[in-house]
Amino acid sequence: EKLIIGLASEPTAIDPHYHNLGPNNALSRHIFDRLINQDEKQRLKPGLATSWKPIDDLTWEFKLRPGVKYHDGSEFNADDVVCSFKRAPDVPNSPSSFATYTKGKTVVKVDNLTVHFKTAQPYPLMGNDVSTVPIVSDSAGCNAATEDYNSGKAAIGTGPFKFVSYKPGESIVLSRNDNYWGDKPVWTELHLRSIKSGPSRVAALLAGDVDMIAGVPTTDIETLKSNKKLQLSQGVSNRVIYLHLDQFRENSPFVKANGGGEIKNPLLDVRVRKAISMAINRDAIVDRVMEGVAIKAGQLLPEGFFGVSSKLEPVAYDPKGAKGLLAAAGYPDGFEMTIHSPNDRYINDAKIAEAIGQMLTRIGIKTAVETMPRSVYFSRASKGAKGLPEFSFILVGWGAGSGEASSPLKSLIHTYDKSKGFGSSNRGRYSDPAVDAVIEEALRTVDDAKRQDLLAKATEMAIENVAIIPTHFQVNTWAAKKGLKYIARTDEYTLAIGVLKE
Amino acid sequence: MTEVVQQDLASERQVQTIDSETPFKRFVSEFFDSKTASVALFILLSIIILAVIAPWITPQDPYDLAQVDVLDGRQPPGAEAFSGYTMWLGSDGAGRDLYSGILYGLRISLSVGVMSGFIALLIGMAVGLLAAYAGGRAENVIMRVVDLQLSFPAALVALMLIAILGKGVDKIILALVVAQWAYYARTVRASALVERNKEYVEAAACLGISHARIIFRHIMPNCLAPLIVVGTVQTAHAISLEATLSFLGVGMPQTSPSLGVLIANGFEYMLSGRYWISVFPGIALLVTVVSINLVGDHLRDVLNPRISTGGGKAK
Amino acid sequence: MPNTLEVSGLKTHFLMRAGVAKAVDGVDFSIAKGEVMGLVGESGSGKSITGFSIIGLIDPPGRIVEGSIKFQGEELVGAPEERLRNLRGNRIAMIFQDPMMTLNPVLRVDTQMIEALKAHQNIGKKEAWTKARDTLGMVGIPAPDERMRAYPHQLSGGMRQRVAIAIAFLNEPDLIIADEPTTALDVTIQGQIIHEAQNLCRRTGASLIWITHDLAVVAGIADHISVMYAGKIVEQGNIDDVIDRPAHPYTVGLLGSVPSANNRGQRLYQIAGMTPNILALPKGCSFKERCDRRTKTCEVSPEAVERNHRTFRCHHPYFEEVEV
Amino acid sequence: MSVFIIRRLLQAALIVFIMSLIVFFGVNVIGDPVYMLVSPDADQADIEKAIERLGLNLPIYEQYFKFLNGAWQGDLGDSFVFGEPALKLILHHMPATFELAFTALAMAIVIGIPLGLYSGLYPEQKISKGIMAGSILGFSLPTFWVGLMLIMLFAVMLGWLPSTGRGDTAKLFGLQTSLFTLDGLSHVILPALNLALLKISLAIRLTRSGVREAMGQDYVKFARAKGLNTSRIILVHVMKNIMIPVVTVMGLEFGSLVAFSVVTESIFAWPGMGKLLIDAILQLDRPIVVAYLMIIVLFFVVINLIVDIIYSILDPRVRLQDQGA
Amino acid sequence: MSAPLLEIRNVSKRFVKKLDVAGKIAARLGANISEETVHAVDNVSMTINKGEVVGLVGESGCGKSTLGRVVAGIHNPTDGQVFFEGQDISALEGVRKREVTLAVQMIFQDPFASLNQRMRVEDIIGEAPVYHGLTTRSEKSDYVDEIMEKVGLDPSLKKRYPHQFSGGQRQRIGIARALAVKPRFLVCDEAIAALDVSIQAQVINLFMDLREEFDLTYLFISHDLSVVEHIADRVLIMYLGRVVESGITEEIFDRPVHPYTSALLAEAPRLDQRKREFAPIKGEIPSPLEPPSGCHFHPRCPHAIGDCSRQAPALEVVRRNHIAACHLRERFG
Ligand SMILES: Nc1ncnc2c1ncn2[C@@H]1O[C@H](COP(=O)(O)OP(=O)(O)OP(=O)(O)O)[C@@H](O)[C@H]1O
Ligand SMILES: Nc1ncnc2c1ncn2[C@@H]1O[C@H](COP(=O)(O)OP(=O)(O)OP(=O)(O)O)[C@@H](O)[C@H]1O
Ligand SMILES: [Mg+2]
Ligand SMILES: [Mg+2]
Repeated sequence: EKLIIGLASEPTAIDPHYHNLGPNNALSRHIFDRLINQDEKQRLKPGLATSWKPIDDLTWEFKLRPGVKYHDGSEFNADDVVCSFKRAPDVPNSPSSFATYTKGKTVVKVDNLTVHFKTAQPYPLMGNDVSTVPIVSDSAGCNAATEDYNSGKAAIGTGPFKFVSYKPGESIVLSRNDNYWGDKPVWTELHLRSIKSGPSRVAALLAGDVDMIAGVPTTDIETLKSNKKLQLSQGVSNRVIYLHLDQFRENSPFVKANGGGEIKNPLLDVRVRKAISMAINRDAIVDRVMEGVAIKAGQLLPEGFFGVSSKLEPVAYDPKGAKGLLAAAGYPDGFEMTIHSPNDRYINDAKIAEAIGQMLTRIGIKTAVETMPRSVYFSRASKGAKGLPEFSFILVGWGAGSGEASSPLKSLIHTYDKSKGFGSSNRGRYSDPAVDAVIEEALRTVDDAKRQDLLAKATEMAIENVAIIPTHFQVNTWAAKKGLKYIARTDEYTLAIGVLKE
Repeated sequence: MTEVVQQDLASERQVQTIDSETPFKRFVSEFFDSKTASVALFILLSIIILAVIAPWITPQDPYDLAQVDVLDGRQPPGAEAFSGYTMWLGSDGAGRDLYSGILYGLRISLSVGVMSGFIALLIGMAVGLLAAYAGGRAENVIMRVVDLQLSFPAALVALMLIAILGKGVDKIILALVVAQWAYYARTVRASALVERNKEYVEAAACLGISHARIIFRHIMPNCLAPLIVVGTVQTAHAISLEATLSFLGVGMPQTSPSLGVLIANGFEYMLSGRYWISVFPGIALLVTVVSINLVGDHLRDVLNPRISTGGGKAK
Repeated sequence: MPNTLEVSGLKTHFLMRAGVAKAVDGVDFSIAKGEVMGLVGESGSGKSITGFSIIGLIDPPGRIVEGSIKFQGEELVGAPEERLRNLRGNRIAMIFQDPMMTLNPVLRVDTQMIEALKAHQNIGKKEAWTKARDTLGMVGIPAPDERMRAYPHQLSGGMRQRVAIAIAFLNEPDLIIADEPTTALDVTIQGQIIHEAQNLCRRTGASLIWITHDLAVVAGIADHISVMYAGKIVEQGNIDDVIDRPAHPYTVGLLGSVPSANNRGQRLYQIAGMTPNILALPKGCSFKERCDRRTKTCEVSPEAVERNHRTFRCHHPYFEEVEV
Repeated sequence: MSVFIIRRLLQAALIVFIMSLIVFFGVNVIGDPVYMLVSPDADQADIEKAIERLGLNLPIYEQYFKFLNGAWQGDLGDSFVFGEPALKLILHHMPATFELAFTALAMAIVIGIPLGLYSGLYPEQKISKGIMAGSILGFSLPTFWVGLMLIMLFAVMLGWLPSTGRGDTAKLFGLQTSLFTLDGLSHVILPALNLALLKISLAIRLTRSGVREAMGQDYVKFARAKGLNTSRIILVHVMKNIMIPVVTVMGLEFGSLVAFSVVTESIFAWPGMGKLLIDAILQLDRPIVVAYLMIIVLFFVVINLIVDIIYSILDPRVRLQDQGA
Repeated sequence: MSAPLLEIRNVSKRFVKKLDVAGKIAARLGANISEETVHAVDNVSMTINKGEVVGLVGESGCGKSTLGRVVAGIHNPTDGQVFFEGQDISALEGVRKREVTLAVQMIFQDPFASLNQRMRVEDIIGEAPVYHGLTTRSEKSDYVDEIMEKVGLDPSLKKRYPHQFSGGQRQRIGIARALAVKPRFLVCDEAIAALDVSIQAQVINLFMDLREEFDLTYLFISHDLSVVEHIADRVLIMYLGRVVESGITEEIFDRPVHPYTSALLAEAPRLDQRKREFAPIKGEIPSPLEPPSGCHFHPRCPHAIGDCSRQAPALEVVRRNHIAACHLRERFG
C-alpha cells in the first residue's frame, strides 16, 4: 500500500551521517536503525542493541540484536557499529557532524554481538547519545561517499524501509523492508515529498495529492479540524520558545534610554527581567498567535520529560506588577529596546515577536521588532561583528534532542565556556557559578533519580534568576486523510512507521 | 530608427492645423479623451490622497505597537476592537486594523514605487543621455553595463540585493533602483540617439551653445515622453515587485507592513476562511497597480504612439 | 468605347474629432485609353486621396461620401469589396511615393511579385516566376534573376521603385495611378523611372495618372493636367494650354513660383499666405485669401466652367484678359 | 556572425567574472552559514570544526581564489547543505525549470499572439477591449497571489488538476521530462499557466501594437493595392513583420521566465532551479548561489545569441555577417 | 587683393567605422572584416568671396551636407584647412573663435527636425543671443520681435511652439534663429527642399532680401538645379565626394564640360519641355564605401575611355571662371 507524505522541510541527503539536521535524521530513521531508538516521547527503547548498561564508571556495554539483516542481505554485527561511530563524526563537507555525540567515546568490539563504549569520565547520557547515531553497514556504507548514498548505491541499512529513488527537491521513494526485525510497517511504498510553503502543503492535502502532511500551519488547524475527510494529530514537542536577554554588557547595543540615549543595561537587573516576564501575556500568545496550539511555558521542557521541575509554573500575566517592578528598578518610564527574531524558523516566530513587542510597549518598554531570515539571524545572534552576540533581546527556540533537561541547561544556561563546550548557545551570556556547579554535577551523575533532582534544581535556580524567559512549548500538528492516524512525536519527526491505519 | 523619423515627418506634415494650444494643453485634452484612463487617473489620485492623509482618517496607527493588540487579531470585517472603534475590514493576525493597515501600507508601497522609480529615472536618464551624447567608447562601456544589468531579471537582482542588504524601506528602494535604472537608461539612450541626430542639435552646436546646455536644455526635454511612460509602468512594476519580495520573505519589515507584507501575511490565512486578511490588501494593490498601468498605457498612446511597439529587441 | 476612367462629383471626407476634413471635395475628370494625366497640387491638396478613392482604399475615418467613379463604364463607388479587390492590382494598379516603405521589408522580391500574379490569375508558380522575372527585365533592372531573390533592403531606392513599377505592370492593367513615384529620388534616377513608366504605358496601352507636385515633371510627360487645390480641381486641360496660358490665379502663381534661368537673380512671383487647413476652409473660393484678384463674388464658391478647351473654377480667370 | 559570437562570449566572460565577485563577497556579507547549519547541540569546538570543513576559516579573498581556481576547472564548489557539487545539483534541477518555462512560453505564444492579433485588427470591438483589459490585469496581478488562486480553484475546489509537485517523467533524448506523460502534463499545467500569465499579456500587447503599426504601413497598403485578399495580407505581410519583435522579445523573456520561476516554484513545490536558489539564499549556501548565477548568466548570453540569430533570420535587414554595413 | 571671406583648402572628411575588440579578435582569427571608411568629402578646395552666393549641387550622398557641415564648423575636417577671413579656424581661440563660430550659421533642410519641439519660438530665436551676450534677458523680447519681423513672421506668435506653424513659417523661424547671432555667412543645406512650391518661392525671395539687407554670403546646397541656377553666382558640382566641375553659373549651365554635369542638366525636367523622351544616363551613384577607381563617374559615363578607370582627373581650368575634372575636357570644353 502506498503512502504519500508532504514534508515541511527537505532532507538534504540520504547519507545518514552527512548533516545532523532534523529532516535528515527523520529520513534516516526510515532506512537506518540506531542501537537505541527513541519512541514518540523520546524515551529510549531497544533498537539494534537489545540491552545496554554501565559495567563500570567509564564503560558501557551494549548487547547487539542477533539475526538482523541489511537490505542487501548481509548480516549486522559489531563491526558495523565500530565503523559507523568512526564515520559519523567525519563525513567530508558535512556542515553539521555527529561529533557532538561521538566525541569522548571509544568504541571497542568485544565479540560479534557485544561492544563497549569507553569514556574518560562517568557519562550518564550514553544512551541518549548513542540513540542519535545511525548504523550503516561495514561493507556497503562505511567507506562510501555522500554521493553514493544519494544515488542509492550505499543507501543500505537495516531499517523498516528500503531506498528506491531520490530526486533532490522533488521526492524520495522508499519501499517496505519485508525482512525487518521489528514491527513491520503497514506501507509497502512510501513517497516523501517536500512542500515548503504552508498553504501549498495544505492545498496538496485538500486536493488529495498527498495522504498526510507535517507542519500544519496554525492558521489552518481550525478549518482542517472541521473537515470531515481529514484527521489531525497533535502533540507537544520538546521545543521551548524563549527569550534571551543580554546579561553581560554594561551598555547593550539595542537597549536605549527613552529618546535614544545611552543607558546602563537595565537587563542586568533581575527586577527588570522579571518585569518583562510578567508583562508577557502567555495566554494571549497561545490563544491568539498560536491559535490555541501551544502550551504556556514556565521552564525548559514540558511536563513529563526527564529533569523537569514539578515546582515551576508559567509566570502569570501581571502588567501592573511589571510596571511596579520596573519603577522599583529605576525605570518608571521604561526604556527603549529592540527584539530580534527569525521569521522562518519557528512556528509563527515573527508574529510572536510582534506580540511581545506590543506587550512590552504597553508597560513602557518601547520595543521595536526586527525580524529576519534565519540565515542572517543566527550568525548575528551568535556571533556579531565583534565575535559576541550582537543583539540585546532575542526570541529563540530550543529543542532538546536528547529528550531530557541537561540539553538546554548545558547549552543555554551554563556559563559560556569554550574550552569545556558549555553555554554554546548561551546568547545572553547569563552566568551563575552556582547553577553551573549543579549542572556539571548532574552531568557526572549516572544515577537517574539523583540526576533528575539535580536537573530540576538547576532549572529552578535559573528560572528564579530569569536566566531566560520561556514563553511556550510548541505543539506540532499533522493532518492526514480520514482513516490514517499519526502518533505525534515530541521530537517533531515525521516517521512513516508512526502512520497507522484505523 | 530612420524609418521612424521619416514616418514622423510624413504624418506630421499632414497635420497642418495651426492650433493655438500649448503642447501640454493638447496632451491633457487628448488624455482625457479616454474614459477608462480618466477614471483610472481619478482612482489613482484618490488612492494617493487617501494614502497621504491616512494618519488623519484611520482609527489606528498600525505601526505603533502600543496601538496594536494581538487580542484584536483575526477579527472579521465589522468587528469591534478593544479600544472601541469598528474594524470595517477586519484585522490581521497581529491585531492590526486592516483599513488602517491598508492605507498605511499604500503609503509605503506607493512611496517605495515612486521613490525607486524616480531615483532610477534620474540615474538612468543621466547615464542614457551621457551615453547617447558622448558616443564612442564611453557609450560602449555604459551600454555594456546596461546590458549586464538588463540581462538579469529585476526580480532576481532585487532578491539578491535585499538578501545582502537586509530589510528596510531604504534598502528596498535601493534594490529596486538597482534593478530598474537600466530600463530608463536604455529608453533614454534610444530616444536621445534619435534626438542627437536631429538638426536642431546641430543648429545649437552651430550657435556655439555648450554641450551641457545642449544635453539638458535641448535633448533632455525631448526624451521625457517615453521616459514618463516607462516610468509609470516601472512604478507599477516596482510596487508589484515589492509585494513579491515581501511574499518571498525579504520585503518590508513585519511591523511596518506594506501592502505586499499584508497580502503575504494574509496568504497564510487563505485556506482558513479568513479571506479578508489577504483579499482586502490584495484588492487595494490590484486597484492601484491596474490604475497606474491604465494611466501609463494611455500615456503611451498619447505621448508617443510608436514606442509601444517595443521595436526590434526592446522589451 | 467608354473612357478608361470617369470621375464625377467625387467627395471623400474624413470624419474626425476636430471636424470633417474634406480631402477631396468635388472632383471631376476623365481619362481616355492610353492617356497620361498629370495631377498636380501642393501638399495636402488631396491628390493621394483622389488616387486611393479610385482604387477603393479609403480607410475609416475616411469615406467616399458622394460622386461616381466609372472604370470602363463600371461604377466603382459602392461596388462590393470583392469586386474591387479583383480590379486592384489587376485592372487598376498603383505605385506609391516612398520606395523604402512600399515593399514589405521581410519578403523577397519574388514572393511579392508572384503573389500579385497569383491573386488574379490561375497560374503555376513556375510560370508566375518567369513572368515576374521578365517584367523585372522590362523595367530595366539588370540581372533580374538575381534581383528576384533579393530582399528590398538590398536594392537601392531607384531599384525598389522599379520593382514597384514592375509589380504594377505585372497584370497589364488598364489604368495606373502613380503617386509621386519619383519625389524621393535623384534627378538622374527620376529620369530613368519616368523613362520606364512611359515605355511600359505605351507598350501596354495603359492609361496613367501621374500625381506630383512638380509642374516641370508633369510638363514633360502628361497629355492632360489637373491642378488641385484644397480638395478641388481648380483647373484642368491640355498640358500646353494650361502651362502656357494658365487661367486660374493659383496655376498662374504656381508657374510663377518656379525658379528658372529666365528669372535668374530676380525675385520670384510668390503666392501670398500659406496652404490652407482643409479643416477650416474659408467660405466661397478656397483660394480667395491668397489671391490678388479676389472680389466680393469670390464669397461664392465658383463652379467649374469649361471654356477654351479647359475647365476651371474661378470667377476671375486670367486668360479672359489676355484674350479679350 | 563570428564577430557577434565573439562579442557575446567576451561579454559573457566579463559578466560571469563580475557576477562571481559580487555574489561571492555579497553572500559573505549576509552572514555565516555555519550557525544555521550546525545542529543546536553542537558546542563551540564542533562549530569551529564545521567552519574549517567548509573552508570558511580562510580569509575571504583566499576563498575566492580557491573558487576561481576550481571554477577554471569546471568545479564551482560543493554545496554546503547538500555536500554535492553545486554544478551537478543545478544541472539536476534544470530540466524541471526549463520544462516549466518552455510550457509557459508556449502558452504565451499560443494564447497571446492570436488574441493580440484579433485586438490589433479590430481595436474598436468590445472583445478587443476586453482582451486589453485582461492583459492589463495580467500585468498587474502579483504572481504569487494568482498561483494560490489557481491551486484553490483547480486543485482544491474543482479537483481537476494536481496542486503541487512534478508528475511522472519520461526520458526523452536523455533528459527526464514530464511533458510526455499524462500525469506529468497535468502537473505542469497550473504552474506553467501561473508563470505564463505575465507573458501572455506581454505577447498580446506586443502583437497588438505590432499589428496596429503594420496595418498603417505603406507596404500593407501596397499589398492591398495589389489586390491580395485579407487573409494573405494578415498572415503573410503583417504576421511576418510582427513576428520579429514578438519572437525576439519572447525569446528574451524566456530568460526572465526561468528567473521568475523562483516564485512559482515555491508555491507549486516544483523541483526546479528557482526553488533550489531561494532555498540556497535562505540557507546561505553560497556555492549554489554563485553557481546558479553564473549558469544563469551564461544561459542569458546564449539566449541573447540565439535571439540575435533568430532575429537576423526573421529580419533580412539585419545581417550578422562580418562584412558590409 | 583682400582674403576671401571663406576658403577651404584640400579638405577631406572621412567617416571611419572602427572595429571593436570583438571585431579585432575576429579579424585576427581570419574573419573577413575590416574597418569601413566613407570618403564623404575628398580633397575639396574652394573660395567664397564676400557677398557671393555659391551653389553646391550633386546627387544624394555625394557629400554636400558633409562639406556644408565642415564649413559651418560642425564637423572638423579629417584633412585640410578652413580659413575664415584668411585665418585658419582650427587655430582660433577664445573670443575670436566664438566670433567666427557665430559668423557662420547653417539653415537646415527639415523644418521639423531643425526646431526643438519643446521650446517656444521666442526661446529658439533668443537663446543664443542671450547666451552669447548679444542681448540681455530683459531685452530679449524686443530683440526677437525685431528679427521675426525681418524674416516676415508676426512677432505676436513668439510664444507659440514650432508645431503650431506651417512648414514655410518654420523655415523662417530657422532663418531667424541663425540671423539672431548676426552671421555673415550662411550655409543653406537643402533649405527649401521640403517646402511646397508656392512656399519655396517665398523662402527663396526671403534669402535674396536678406542677402541685400545684411550683406550675407551664402553656400547654397541643393539638388534642385533650377533653384541653384536661379540664385547662385557660382556653382560647384559634386560627385562622390569630389568636385567635378565648378564655375560661374551661366558658364556651367550653358556650356557644361563634365559629362556628369551634362547628364544632370539633361535630366532636370523643365516647364518648357513637353512630352519629352527621357533618355537617362545609366546606372546609379555607387556606394561611397567602395568608390570606383580613377574617375568616379567612369562606370556611368557614356564617353569613358581607358584612362578614366585608371586615373582620377584633376580639376583644371577650362575657361575663365570654369574648371572641370575630366580627361576629355578638351573634347567637351
Ligand atoms: N487618414 C486620414 N485622416 C484624416 N485626414 C486625412 C487622412 N489622410 C489624408 N487626410 C487629409 O486629407 C488631405 C489630403 O491628403 P492627401 O494625402 O491626398 O494630400 P496630397 O495632395 O497627396 O499631399 P502630399 O503631396 O503631401 O502627398 C490632407 O489635408 C490630409 O490632412
Ligand atoms: N556621421 C556620419 N557617419 C558616417 N557616415 C556619414 C556620416 N554623415 C554622412 N556620412 C556619409 O557620407 C556620405 C555623404 O553624406 P552627405 O550627407 O554629405 O551627402 P549629401 O550629399 O548631403 O546627400 P543628401 O542629398 O542625401 O543630403 C554618405 O554616404 C553618408 O552615408
Ligand atoms: Mg500624397
Ligand atoms: Mg544632405
